[in-house]
Amino acid sequence: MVRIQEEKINVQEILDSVIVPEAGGVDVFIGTTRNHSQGKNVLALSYEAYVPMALELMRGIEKELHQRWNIHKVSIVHRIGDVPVTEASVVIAVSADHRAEAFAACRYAIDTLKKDVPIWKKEHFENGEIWAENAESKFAVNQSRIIKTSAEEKKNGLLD
Amino acid sequence: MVRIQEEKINVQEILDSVIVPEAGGVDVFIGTTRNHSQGKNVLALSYEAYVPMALELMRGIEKELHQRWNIHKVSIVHRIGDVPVTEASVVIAVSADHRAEAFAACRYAIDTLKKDVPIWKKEHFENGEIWAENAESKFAVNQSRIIKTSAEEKKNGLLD
Amino acid sequence: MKICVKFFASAREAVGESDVTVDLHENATANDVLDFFSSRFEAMKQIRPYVRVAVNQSYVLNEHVLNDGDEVAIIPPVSGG
Amino acid sequence: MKICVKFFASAREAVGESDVTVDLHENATANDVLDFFSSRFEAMKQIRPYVRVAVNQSYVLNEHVLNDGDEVAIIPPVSGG
Repeated sequence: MVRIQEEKINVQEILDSVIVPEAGGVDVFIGTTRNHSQGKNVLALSYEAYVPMALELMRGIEKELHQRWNIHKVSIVHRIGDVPVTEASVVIAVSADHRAEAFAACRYAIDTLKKDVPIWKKEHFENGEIWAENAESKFAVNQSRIIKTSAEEKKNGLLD
Repeated sequence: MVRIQEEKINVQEILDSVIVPEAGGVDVFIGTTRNHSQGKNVLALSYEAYVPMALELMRGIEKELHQRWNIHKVSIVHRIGDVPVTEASVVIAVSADHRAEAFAACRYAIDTLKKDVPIWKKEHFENGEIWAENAESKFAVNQSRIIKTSAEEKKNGLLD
Repeated sequence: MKICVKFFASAREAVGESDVTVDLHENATANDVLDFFSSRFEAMKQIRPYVRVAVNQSYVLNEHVLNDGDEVAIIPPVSGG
Repeated sequence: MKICVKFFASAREAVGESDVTVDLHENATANDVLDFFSSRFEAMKQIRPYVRVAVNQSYVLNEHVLNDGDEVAIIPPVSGG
């Protein structure tokens, strides 16, 4: 199950969506909003998403998890709009026969989500606000810039 | 928080027990009872524990997690008595600033629990019942037997 | 050809709009869209090295050639999770 | 000396009791407790190679020397989780 919602995330519901009688374990990652960022107090947080593309990429992560690991079910739910401190912004649950696969797949899912899925968090401080940027995402931009550079060099006959 | 209980485990309650405003992520492992074991249908499952020792070892795991990883809070809850298929027998939750530490600590906790904590599961099949044995636990017995053998050899003057 | 461009987060604030339809020459690329807005908005020029471009909801390289009716999105570094 | 021995899971079923108090000689070890019950219960003899012994709720080696009033537990391979 893949979903983007404005409502508070119900973890039990997401857990129920991945538990099957054949599975022996579920790993769940819950991202919660923190009260500090870069040494400053965060007063409020809000998320926005490019919803259709974000859902498409989340479905892609779900599919990739099934291809790479022997798992039963995957759910990825992200909240948008205002998310109070301590509440969940994202919940990812993976059920599997063997816990090693549940842990590995869940970890891969959150890593990939943070790198690629078009969702943005705005942090509101006492003296202003800022769009947060995941380190993973900035790295991804650099990667595509490297690819671009090679492509340009190829076009310019520098590589073949 | 460390607890052994007969009641159904409320995952949200355990999650609430580890979420702090400073934490950015929580990893939760949920062990659920499976409807099959060694190729046979499991009709029912029940757990028993050596409760005071189990709680002592669970508190030990909690302490070890704090020593080894930079984490905020740990909760380990195990259910005993009858646990219907698909319901949680164990829930372990770890909150941390960085998800890598939450994942690693949570994984270590469930691995250690399955190896050492004196809790037993009886599986009821159509034609009988059996005390399950975690592979990790059998390996631990072998380890202590090896230690014992060295100690005996030392006592017997074979080693020094 | 008509290209619908969507802006998110810091990119939306840079141009002051969520959706803008631009008229571009045939064979225009994602790069041309970035040029178009960077030349008009200083804030867009500043974040340009850090944005990725998606066409019809897939990431593309900046050399990607656009087609009439494409939905182009300007994606600043994401911060979901 | 009096030693209270607790049995769990397959060990409990092997001896048919949860708690048994035995009278052992001074300096008796965990091993002596295992000997005592293995010689009386065939099922206990069979699982003996796989059990661990805890004294006052800590695992010990079989050579561990017991003291009067110790709580000894016979721990078959665990299956929690």
